[in-house]
Amino acid sequence: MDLSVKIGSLTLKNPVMPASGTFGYELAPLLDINRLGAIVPKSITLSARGGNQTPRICEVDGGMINSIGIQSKGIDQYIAYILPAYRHYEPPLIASISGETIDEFAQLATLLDRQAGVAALELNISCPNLRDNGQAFGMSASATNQLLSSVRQVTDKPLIAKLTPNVTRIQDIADAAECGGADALTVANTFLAMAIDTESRKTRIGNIMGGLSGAAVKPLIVRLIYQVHQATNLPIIGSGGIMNGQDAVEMFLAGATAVQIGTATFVQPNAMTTIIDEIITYLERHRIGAVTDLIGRFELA
Amino acid sequence: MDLSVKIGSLTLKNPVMPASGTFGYELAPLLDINRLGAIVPKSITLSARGGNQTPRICEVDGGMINSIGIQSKGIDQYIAYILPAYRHYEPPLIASISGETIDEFAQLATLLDRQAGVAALELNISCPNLRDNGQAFGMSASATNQLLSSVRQVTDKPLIAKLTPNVTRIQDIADAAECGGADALTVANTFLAMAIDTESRKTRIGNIMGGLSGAAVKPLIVRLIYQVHQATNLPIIGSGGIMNGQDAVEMFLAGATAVQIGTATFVQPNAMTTIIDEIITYLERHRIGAVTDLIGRFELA
Amino acid sequence: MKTFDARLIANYPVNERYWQMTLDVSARDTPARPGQFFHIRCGDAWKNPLRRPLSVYNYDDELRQLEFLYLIKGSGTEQMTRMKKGDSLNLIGPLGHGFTLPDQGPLLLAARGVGVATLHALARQARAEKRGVHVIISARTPGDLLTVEALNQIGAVVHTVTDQEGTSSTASVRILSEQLIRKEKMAAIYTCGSRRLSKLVQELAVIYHLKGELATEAHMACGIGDCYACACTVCNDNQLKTVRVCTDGPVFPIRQVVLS
Amino acid sequence: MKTFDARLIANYPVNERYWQMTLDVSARDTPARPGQFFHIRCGDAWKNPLRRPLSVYNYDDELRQLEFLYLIKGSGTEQMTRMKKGDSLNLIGPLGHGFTLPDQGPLLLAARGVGVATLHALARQARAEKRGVHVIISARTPGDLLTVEALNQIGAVVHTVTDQEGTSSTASVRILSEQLIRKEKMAAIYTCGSRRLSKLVQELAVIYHLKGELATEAHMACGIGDCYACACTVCNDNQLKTVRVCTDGPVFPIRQVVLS
Ligand SMILES: Cc1cc2nc3c(=O)[nH]c(=O)nc-3n(C[C@H](O)[C@H](O)[C@H](O)COP(=O)(O)OP(=O)(O)OC[C@H]3O[C@@H](n4cnc5c(N)ncnc54)[C@H](O)[C@@H]3O)c2cc1C
Ligand SMILES: Cc1cc2nc3c(=O)[nH]c(=O)nc-3n(C[C@H](O)[C@H](O)[C@H](O)COP(=O)(O)OP(=O)(O)OC[C@H]3O[C@@H](n4cnc5c(N)ncnc54)[C@H](O)[C@@H]3O)c2cc1C
Ligand SMILES: Cc1cc2nc3c(=O)[nH]c(=O)nc-3n(C[C@H](O)[C@H](O)[C@H](O)COP(=O)(O)O)c2cc1C
Ligand SMILES: Cc1cc2nc3c(=O)[nH]c(=O)nc-3n(C[C@H](O)[C@H](O)[C@H](O)COP(=O)(O)O)c2cc1C
Ligand code: FES
Ligand code: FES
Repeated sequence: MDLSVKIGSLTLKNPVMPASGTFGYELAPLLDINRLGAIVPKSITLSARGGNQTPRICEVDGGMINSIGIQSKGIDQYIAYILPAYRHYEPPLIASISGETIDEFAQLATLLDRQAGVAALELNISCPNLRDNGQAFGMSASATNQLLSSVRQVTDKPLIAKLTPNVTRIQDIADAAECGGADALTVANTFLAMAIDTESRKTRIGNIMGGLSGAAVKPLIVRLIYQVHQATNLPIIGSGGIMNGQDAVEMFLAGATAVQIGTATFVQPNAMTTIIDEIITYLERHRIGAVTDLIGRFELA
Repeated sequence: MDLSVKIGSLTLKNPVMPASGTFGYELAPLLDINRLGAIVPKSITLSARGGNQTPRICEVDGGMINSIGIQSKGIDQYIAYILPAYRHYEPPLIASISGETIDEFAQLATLLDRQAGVAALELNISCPNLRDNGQAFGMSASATNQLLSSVRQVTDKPLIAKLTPNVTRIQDIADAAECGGADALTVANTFLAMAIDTESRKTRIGNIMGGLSGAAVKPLIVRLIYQVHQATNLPIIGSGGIMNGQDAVEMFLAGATAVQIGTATFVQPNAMTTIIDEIITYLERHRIGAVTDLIGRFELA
Repeated sequence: MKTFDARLIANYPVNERYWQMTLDVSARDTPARPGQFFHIRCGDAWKNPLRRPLSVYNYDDELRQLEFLYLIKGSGTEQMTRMKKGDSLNLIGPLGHGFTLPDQGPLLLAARGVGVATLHALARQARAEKRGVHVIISARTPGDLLTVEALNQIGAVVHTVTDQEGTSSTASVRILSEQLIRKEKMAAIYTCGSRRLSKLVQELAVIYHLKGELATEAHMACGIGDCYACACTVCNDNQLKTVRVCTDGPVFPIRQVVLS
Repeated sequence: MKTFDARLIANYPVNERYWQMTLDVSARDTPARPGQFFHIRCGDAWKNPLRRPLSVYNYDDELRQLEFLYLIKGSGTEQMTRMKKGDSLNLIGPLGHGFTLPDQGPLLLAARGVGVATLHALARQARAEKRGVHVIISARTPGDLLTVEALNQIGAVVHTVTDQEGTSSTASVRILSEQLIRKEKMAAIYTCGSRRLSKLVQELAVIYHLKGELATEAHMACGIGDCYACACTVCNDNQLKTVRVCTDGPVFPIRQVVLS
């Protein structure tokens, strides 16, 4: 049974990792972190940020809306305290970075390029909670291309572009990221969403809109993975709505090489290791030797 | 208690109507059709079409994916048999039309302009199941503008543009439709989606992708309504994920003037009249005299 | 056709994969005919927003009880097994066109899998009208054979064939069927549940000039003819036509059915 | 802190809007302290994907039983009322920082609404240590006053004020509190459940140089410090700082709390 997958030059022992913003070393008492394919801490920004107004989350049927807005103590503190905290864990660490300008992304990459504890960079070009009204770099093919090209110049570490699902043609953005030098693509960040409490007539998120995650988005993410897989040769990390091993397998079949788990960890802190176990059971039951044999291998109904 | 709303020059006695493709006179034994705000039959095309491969629907958590693909007997048969079948019902009939070219839309509008039984036209510029890989006119602002302008020239009936949610900035499409001469906007059609059965490894829809509807999409639709309401002055018909009166109220608060109900009718055939009752109860409980007093009236958390 | 709640009287497994459910439908007024179906809400609207179509397995006009025989296939039917006596189930129905009988003469029924649920109702009606009824039941193993006793009890002659015993090949079933058609002077032939059987029955109906009908299946949303989810292609007077299984079927003349 | 299943021993309404639940937590090893909370899975993962935070109402070290007192607020707590004896509930905890006691001296507790659930545990601990405990309970109506008997039973002195009787205004509660602080020589003051009360307690703590603590609430996702959903602003050494209610709180020194 071979669970290993390659994300650019990086080999992961299995295809399951946390989604940025939903994971921290605080999980250690509740989850065997060493079993993960990779570690992905919360997105980091150049300087400290306070995050958005509260309430920052609300529950909706089949998922949640968040508008955390990247609360961060800045890159210096990240290098000084966050990276060392993960040093004694086995899985490689993928650092998610988030800038307000292309230059900030490049600066962040420059600083992290020197860090041995960073195996790859995930570029969060898709956060719906940072700029005005849910705008993101990942909504423009040219901005995406420029951003990737700039970051590519300052580091040789594998670059993973985290795409936004809030676009007309994700294929164009995927293509722009590939041309810009991305080694892999995360598909995708959260869907811009909104909820209003009808009794109080107030928005349920302080920032009005936020990002929808959780089971409700799975059929949309499966479609986006399929579209991106058709458009590029890059490995895809599927993210959005995976609650169990079957959901992960569905994403492999659609074209994903690995998966990220977010909301499911809030439901059950050890969701990721359960999902790894369920993937193994699936492969055994179907007598499939390697998880990579699943990638893109669906048939027509 | 005033439930009436205006969609362009058309006044509806209440804001609840069916979503095209989920309603037919076959419902008559199960639903009091005369209580509806309007009647919206299945989208009609110029010539007969066979629709897509089966399976055409599948169930997903919190909703369903459909790829019916506008099965239609063509406009002549629609005028000869479908319109007369609704003649003895009180609610005004909104004809949903769907063309493969802008010219087809104009031809359809020309033919229906002469029909007294048609109170307004809904332009389905957003069907994800008609053209290759989910493409639709509503994905381009310029195509939307051209299409609306062409149809506007051939009819004075109220024009409702049914937008697609599968775009980067729906505000731009809404604006293009308004400039082209739309009197109202339906927000929105289904979300392009996909599902794979992990046991058989087959797609669960014959056409690979289809449109997601049902409760799962509600937080996305509420956001889209809010964005469109900010961008235009046109009345908005909210559609997507309404399962009860509270969901309808949430859409009014986000900016909708009326709502369309689809998937909920499959769950319970009389869902629409139940929703009307629940809206009335809500208005009574909150001592609000008119449903129009809810439109866009949310407050910040 | 109406929407109504029915109280559950019994719900139990008949073997590993099949369950049987009995409902009190005294609130309903139109009796259900063999081949018709009900569209059932079988879980909460979140996990299972769509209804599930189930054929009438048995409708008892006197007791006003409706029975389903169902296979645990996915989450919807799995939910159904959790329901207990006293629970109520929401149904729409009866829906669709049922089987039609020839004016006279005995009937040959050929069913596989859950197809017996649908044909069982037909066998009952025909026996109530004192027709001769032979039923060929095909299954993977002898343990999978369903409703054999019930059919025997009402006086139908049951012929079982199984993959395990090597008696269920098309060739074997053809020999058996032809013997029965000739010996019993069958007036009509009906089938449900297997594409292979359907093809055979279609051929036999043509060759032996029998009235023939097939009960079809399709994924459904509305169940009442509005949504075109359940489309299938039939061939009528040499013209291909797309029809709705829920309202134009689910029973179709076997000659019209297009089997790929 | 761990994730574990606990078996439900009892679950019943204490009045129209409040319920009390007792769990067998003998599987757990760390005792829960007053002010700490558990993060509870209270429905199916579809309708209620997020856990709900509930304070320890009572933790019985000997019986190894954990109690919650909860308000039916929305769908999650509504689901909780459906649970029956023998059902099991998945919890993460104990979480967060609880209350701290002064070295000696009596305590004044001021609670409104569901805040009494949180302060009740503190009163119990203080009484177990033989401290003097006075509790001001504020509510809309006398019928809404909670846990008065339980508090009396453990020897806490309860003072009830209600909107209906006109005794719950900030001015009245201030007079009552100041009398108690002076007469009983209070060493510390604690509050939970109302912004108005919190402001008052903050003022009193400053004026009378009392140790003061506040238990806060915030919408939570992870409950363990990973997601920053529960952020709130505190003021420490004249510096505004964003902290996490779940791990840096939920109990904060009242002087640090920024009340708008
Ligand atoms: C007219 C008609 C009569 C039927 N009568 C019976 C019967 O008497 N007994 C019985 O066991 N089964 C019968 N079936 C099949 C039965 O409807 C399906 O097995 C059932 O819907 C599966 O639901 P599920 O949730 O268990 O499976 P899932 O696979 O979880 O279902 C997912 C979706 O696919 C649809 N679906 C899956 N399989 C089928 C199928 N074979 N036919 C139609 N839709 C399907 C479901 O309705 C649902 O919408 C009948 C089908 C039709 C069309
Ligand atoms: C540390 C802490 C301790 C608490 N202790 C208690 C207690 O002992 N007894 C009690 O009755 N209540 C307590 N609460 C409040 C309780 O968590 C909420 O009332 C509950 O989560 C509401 O859930 P619901 O599904 O009924 O309401 P909904 O409104 O349906 O909940 C929707 C979402 O909003 C969140 N939410 C809603 N109201 C609150 C709130 N006031 N605080 C935090 N999140 C909220 C829910 O957790 C959920 O994520 C405590 C809250 C915190 C933060
Ligand atoms: C509370 C929360 C915080 C998040 N923060 C980040 C973030 O900092 N950076 C990022 O790239 N994605 C962030 N995301 C998005 C997740 O990484 C993930 O893409 C998304 O939640 C979809 O996966 P899921 O359905 O498994 O949760 C966040 C999501 C949640 C729910
Ligand atoms: C089975 C089905 C068929 C549909 N057919 C059409 C159609 O012909 N024209 C159209 O504009 N929208 C069509 N739609 C979209 C609906 O009108 C509606 O916009 C969508 O279902 C979202 O609403 P809901 O969540 O209430 O179902 C169809 C939807 C479904 C589920
Ligand atoms: S299921 Fe809707 S038309 Fe048959
Ligand atoms: S709830 Fe996640 S950090 Fe507090």
